[in-house]
Amino acid sequence: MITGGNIFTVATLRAQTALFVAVLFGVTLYASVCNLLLPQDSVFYVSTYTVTLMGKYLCYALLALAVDVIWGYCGILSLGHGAFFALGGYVMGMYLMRQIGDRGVYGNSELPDFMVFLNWQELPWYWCGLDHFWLAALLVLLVPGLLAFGFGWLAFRSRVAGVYLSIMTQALTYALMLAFFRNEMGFGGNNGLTDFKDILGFDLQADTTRVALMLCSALALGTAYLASRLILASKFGRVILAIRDAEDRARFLGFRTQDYKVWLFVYSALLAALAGALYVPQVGIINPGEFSPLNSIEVVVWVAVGGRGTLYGAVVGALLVNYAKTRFTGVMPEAWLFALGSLFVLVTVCLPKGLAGLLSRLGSRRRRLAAVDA
Amino acid sequence: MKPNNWAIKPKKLATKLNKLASKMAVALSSCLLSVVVCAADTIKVGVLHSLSGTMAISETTLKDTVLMMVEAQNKKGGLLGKKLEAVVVDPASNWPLFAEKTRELLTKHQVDVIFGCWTSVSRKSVLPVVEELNGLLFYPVQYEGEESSKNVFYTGAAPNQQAIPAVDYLKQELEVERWVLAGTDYVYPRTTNKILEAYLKASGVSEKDIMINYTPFGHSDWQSIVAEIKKFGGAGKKTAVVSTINGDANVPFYKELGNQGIAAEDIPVVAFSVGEEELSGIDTKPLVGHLAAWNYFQSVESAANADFIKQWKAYIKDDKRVTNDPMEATYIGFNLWAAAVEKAGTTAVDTVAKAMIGMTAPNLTGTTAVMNRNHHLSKPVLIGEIQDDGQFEVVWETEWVVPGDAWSDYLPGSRDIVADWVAPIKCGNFNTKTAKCSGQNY
Amino acid sequence: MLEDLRQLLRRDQVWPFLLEPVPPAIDVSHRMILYVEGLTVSFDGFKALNDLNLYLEDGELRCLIGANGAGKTTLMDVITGKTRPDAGAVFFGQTLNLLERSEADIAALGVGRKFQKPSVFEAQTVYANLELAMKMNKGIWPTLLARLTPEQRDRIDQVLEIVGLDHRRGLAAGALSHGQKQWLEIGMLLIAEPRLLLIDEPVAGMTAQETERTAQLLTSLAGEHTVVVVEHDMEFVRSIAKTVTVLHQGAVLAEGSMAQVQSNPAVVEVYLGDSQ
Amino acid sequence: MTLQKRIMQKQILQNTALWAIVLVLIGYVFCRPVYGEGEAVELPALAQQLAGVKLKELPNLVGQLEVAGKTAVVPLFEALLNGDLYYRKVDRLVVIARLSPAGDYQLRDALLVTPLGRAEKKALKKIRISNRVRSGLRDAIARLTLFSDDPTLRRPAVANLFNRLDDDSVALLQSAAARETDTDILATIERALALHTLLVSPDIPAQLQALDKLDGSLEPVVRNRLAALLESTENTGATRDPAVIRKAAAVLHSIHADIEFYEFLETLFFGLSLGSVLLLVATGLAITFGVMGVINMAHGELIMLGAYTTYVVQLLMPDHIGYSLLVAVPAAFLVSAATGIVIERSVIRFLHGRPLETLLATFGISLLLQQTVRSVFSPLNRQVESPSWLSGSLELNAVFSLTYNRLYILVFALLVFVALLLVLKRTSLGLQVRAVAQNREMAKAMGIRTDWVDALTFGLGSGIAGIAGVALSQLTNVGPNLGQAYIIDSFMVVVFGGVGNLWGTLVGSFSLGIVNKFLEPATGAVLANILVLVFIILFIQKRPRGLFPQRGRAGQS
Repeated sequence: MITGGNIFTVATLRAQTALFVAVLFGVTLYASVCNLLLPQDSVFYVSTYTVTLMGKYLCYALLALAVDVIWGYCGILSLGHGAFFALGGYVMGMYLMRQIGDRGVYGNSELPDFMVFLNWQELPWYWCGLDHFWLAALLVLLVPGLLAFGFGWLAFRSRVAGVYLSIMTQALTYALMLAFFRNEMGFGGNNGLTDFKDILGFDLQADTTRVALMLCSALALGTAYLASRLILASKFGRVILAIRDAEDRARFLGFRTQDYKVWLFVYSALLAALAGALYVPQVGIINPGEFSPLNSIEVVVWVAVGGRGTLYGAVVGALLVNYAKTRFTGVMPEAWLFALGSLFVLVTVCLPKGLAGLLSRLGSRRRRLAAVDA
Repeated sequence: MKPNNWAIKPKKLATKLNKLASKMAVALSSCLLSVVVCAADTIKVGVLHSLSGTMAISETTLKDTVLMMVEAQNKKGGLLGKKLEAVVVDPASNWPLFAEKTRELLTKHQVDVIFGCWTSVSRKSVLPVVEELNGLLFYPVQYEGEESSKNVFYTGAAPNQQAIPAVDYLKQELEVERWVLAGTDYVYPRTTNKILEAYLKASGVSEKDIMINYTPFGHSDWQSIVAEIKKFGGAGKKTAVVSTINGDANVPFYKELGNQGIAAEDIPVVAFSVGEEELSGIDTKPLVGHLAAWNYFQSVESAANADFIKQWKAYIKDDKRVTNDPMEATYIGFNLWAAAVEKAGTTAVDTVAKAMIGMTAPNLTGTTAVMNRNHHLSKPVLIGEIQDDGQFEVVWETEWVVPGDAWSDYLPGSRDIVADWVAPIKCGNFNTKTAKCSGQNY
Repeated sequence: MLEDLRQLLRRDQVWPFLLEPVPPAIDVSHRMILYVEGLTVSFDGFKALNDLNLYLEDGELRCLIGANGAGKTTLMDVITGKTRPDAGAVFFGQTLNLLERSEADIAALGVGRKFQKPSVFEAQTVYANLELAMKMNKGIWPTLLARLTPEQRDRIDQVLEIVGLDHRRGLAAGALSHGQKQWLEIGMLLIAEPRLLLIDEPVAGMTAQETERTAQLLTSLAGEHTVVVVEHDMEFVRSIAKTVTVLHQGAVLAEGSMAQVQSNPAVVEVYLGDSQ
Repeated sequence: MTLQKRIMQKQILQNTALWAIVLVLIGYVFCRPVYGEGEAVELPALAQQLAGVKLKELPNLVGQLEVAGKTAVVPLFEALLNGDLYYRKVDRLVVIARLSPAGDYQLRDALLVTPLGRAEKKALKKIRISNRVRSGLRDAIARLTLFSDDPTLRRPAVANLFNRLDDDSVALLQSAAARETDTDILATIERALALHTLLVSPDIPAQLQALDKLDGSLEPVVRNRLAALLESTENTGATRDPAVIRKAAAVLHSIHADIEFYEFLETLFFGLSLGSVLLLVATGLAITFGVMGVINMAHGELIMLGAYTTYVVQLLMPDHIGYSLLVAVPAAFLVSAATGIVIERSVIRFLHGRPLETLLATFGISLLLQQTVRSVFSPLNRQVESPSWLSGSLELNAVFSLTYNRLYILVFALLVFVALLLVLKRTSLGLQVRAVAQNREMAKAMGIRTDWVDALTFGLGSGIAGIAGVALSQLTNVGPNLGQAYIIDSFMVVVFGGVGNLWGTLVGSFSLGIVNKFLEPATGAVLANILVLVFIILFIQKRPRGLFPQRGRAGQS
């Protein structure tokens, strides 16, 4: 076993993808049906709380997928993917803010509440047009995409790589965090954007909207999974792996590796932005805390736990760690941090391929044993 | 791997872990055991304070205060013949998590009341959920105002219960003419300073005698700013600093003040976020003489306060622990709620909320707190000078209790807005000019 | 910074990544394929190359020898675009200035390089390695949509046979032996169909038998391709070289046939100076 | 003493309530011989009134005490000012009490300062004071010490009077000038008198002469009075000789020019000081990251451990706060270094050559360390005291002073840096460290125990982080989050300066510090911070290996 996860036969990959999609939609559809159709006292009833939680986890999973695509497959460790996630979220948040209209506490149809009480006279230019959903949806992808392109173009062209790149991405998200904390920026400062009412005319508090948003997240995750699978299985994907393992060699074979990296980075940033945009209406708030470098590092850990270099590993890692977090922070907050810390150390030292690596190792051993038996 | 595990299975595990945790965390022990033991027919009190992350420093104390109050109430026989049961969750200083945990408390645990939040952003995050699910939240920290929700009772100070009296004191007693408004860049200082700026200008202070400065959270290098304050204060008029600097940034700020030779007699600093608990982690020698404005100080001499301090020290089993203003706000909030439940004879949110208005409870400084129609309290305002033992010496106090004002009269946007939760208005943001209750769709 | 931005926004140019790369023709009308003139490279004051001149005829097989630090690898770095020289010129054919181009461009022009340490994509199969190296449009979109044509499959099979890795095609490259990796790398060069091959220490770590096969392969390549071999193994050099260039302290010390070089007094002094 | 002096200088205004008392007192002091013979009989009785006095009445009582006791009450006033004045609950006797090492209080008579035995804390009640009293006490002490033999007492007294210049204080200053021997103090008195002349004298040549004397005087009061003088002639057309006006304007202009120059120096010092903090926190990282290639995200927590070590050291030696830091420096080094070695041996050595993995693992370790500290020391900040030699500032003139703690930290950072350079350049450990950094395999072949060298290198870097923690404990909070605030900054410095190059770290930290501080007045602290970060991000695109890259083939691989 040289480097697991890459030399799968086409058949196993297909089976894996099919299983993933089946499980994903099976579970989410089941939860939706049980939430909407069953009475509350039914044994099978799934509470709205659970549905919202699932929606949130699915967004996290999509974010983890984004990180895995560049880290696991191209070896670019971004410690700043939270920035793209948050930017996507902010654009969506701005759209939702505009949807409030005159239902804010001051009844001002022109300005969001936080601008009214800080004496803003008019809407800053960058808020214009965001009351149109499609423009907002476009900007959700465009803003983080352009940032990723600009940053990637500069960084990869001048061959900033490895650790340096990681630290620069961290600086990027840190700088953005500081910037968004400033109230002068017009993004609500520390409080961020909150108190959303509805999306596309649907009440955000309604169970149906919540279920729909959760299903949208599942759809986004499923689509992103398939798209990533296709991209990585193409020759483009093999070039990406080649760049991860021996960039110089790839370059001397005539590949402009920087271009490959930029586009993969942009693709990954778009996934992260999409996750952010879906996340915000479900949790109901977006604030500069999402830019915190710590958050981005945590995402990397989800991927590491699940197993980088396998798409399903990233998703499983995100779901598992977040589920554990929800369970344990309530019960024993102190022990949780100890557990999380140890998880980091143990996974990197003992399980460099994460749970997915463990599974495939077990799997291959079983196959070997089976072969011996036969 | 069966991902649907997360939705259904680990009930047993959770119970086990609950038991384990209750053994581990000494402070939680009695209450969490009661979570496990008492299955039915209790009144559930949700506690929504961060126990980890950056806000844990401040909020853990409030969690303990609520638990202490619950324990004391149970010793008195509970409420309506039922025992109280505290449900503690940890939103981990993560704002979206506050909303999620609120939903958990209200739907999964079905708590009757929530005591929680510290930062404004956490309250803003929780607000839509509490309103959607019609919960009841008691918010115990001084804040920027500009809010009044049907489902929230604000037991901390509004700006007119802290900032404006403090400025009045400086003007009248210390004859301050030049003002530095220094704050951390977030909504509370921004709003407070906007209010103060308007207030000062209205009372004839000219633009050039006001200096406003904002710094990021946790700012640690204060050299330039203190030098600027020193220069600003050297212009021949009595100068004071009104500080809304938050938490961790205060220590380096005061240290720098001391080292650059700015003593409290020259340029006094009056702070709204520095209390006994914050001082307990500081070498207070360089701070002696600087001021703070609160509705409560531990050093206030009253029978109720003495009892409270004794009860707290016994509960927390540490003689060195101090009490502070948000703890008093929690104390008042809890007692008001308990009284309202007794009066209403039920824990149903709407009935209790109605009973809350006009409810009175003794506060710890010897007067009586009243819950007003705008869901804010009437409280006395005290100005204290920092002493070298980390306590405050009260140098000034208002003669009467000051009613909290949800909507500031000094901000153009909120000048015409009032909050009144009694019929016929029944609205948190009623515009007196247009006679409309804007925004909120109740 | 600003200049970069200006370059980025120039109206008269299409952004390079949108451009269909068309390899320009190589003008070898004067029989020379590579001109290296006055090349100087210094690292922190140490001159790795010092006013070096080198001319390669189209289709020849040239061996570069020289002690450690003589500048052999640095020379290759400059030709392939990895290192920028302080002074000098490198032309590919009559017209193509290599110093203006990036590594990828130079590779696309038809300059292939094998590293001192075998460098293959260890996580991918032997077959995939060759597929990646195959001569084709290496832009983003073409790569994303690429499918192997039957001709290309045949070509890969052919190369697999030449380098003797036919039965290893499905194996991860990382599982190959050291010698096999060297061969795979040479195979990757072959399939890219370069005009000029720069081969750094091809027989290091090979058995005598393997070395012999490598020698055969390299000699057979000459003619159609121009081959430059850097090697320490003098036996090997003698067995393949028609012309040998000796580098010393970043400059050409001697050039000629193996016999001529060996009898050159300057070379003798440098190589044997101490023992005399 | 300098503290007092500075405080005096700053006292420009005084509240009017006190003014009345001050005037009476000055008149009193002036009319009577200063070293009077009449010992007031009522003094002990007056002092006794301090027991249980109301805050409102305290200023009045202080005034009476000053009149009655004169220099005899200085110790009592100082005790009151420092919060050392108590009264015994049993007999309401006013005493000066100091905490003794045994935990109880050593009592002294409030006036005679003779020992009175000991008492438990419970038996005493503190006499509390407010700002108003404090300020009155300072003034009184100044007046009482104006004619003292000790120039360090006279200096603040003069400055105090300079700031509240009027006929009475001028008279007092004139009499002081007659007997003053210290040239420095004399010059200050003369400037004060010149200012007075300028403002009140009708004689134009005298005014011009006074202006000559005031040229280059940096006291804020001179600046303010001159500005007021110019403004009043402009606005009200008050009659002043044009020559005087012109000259006054010129003098004010030159004073402003001087001040601008000193402000520039001050900003430079602030920048250097910020740079020295960055240098301290980044040096350790420059070793672990630069030399070993380990991305140590737990670096901040090692700094935090150093700060907590300082706290523990102070707990262990509460009576020797002055020396505690000297003990804390080696202790913090050892604690952090030991922790670092444990981390290296238990985790990092398994991750050799995988820098990104070290990043993740050490991040986990940082969480563990933080939570451990939270469990052991509580999540609250801990109180670390500043020894007296670290507080206050070195006053170079009225507008330019350097705070001692920053000054010492600057020197300390440079010392640490030099020591580290010496260790790396001159010792065999340093040689081995450099050898392993350059070529691990070769070093191993030469018989260097590379794993041992790795552990020691990591320990060295960690130990320096611990030392940085000692310095930071003097500047900021000592709490579990201490380290996180510095980790990104230190990475920026190392990357900006060039990994593997200590000089780069030095230049990087000072230039970032200075740039930050010069930006700050124009942009505000937050924006300055953001701009510096953006600058670094762009800079790294231009020079991916920092200011001082390692060159050659080794650097490129």
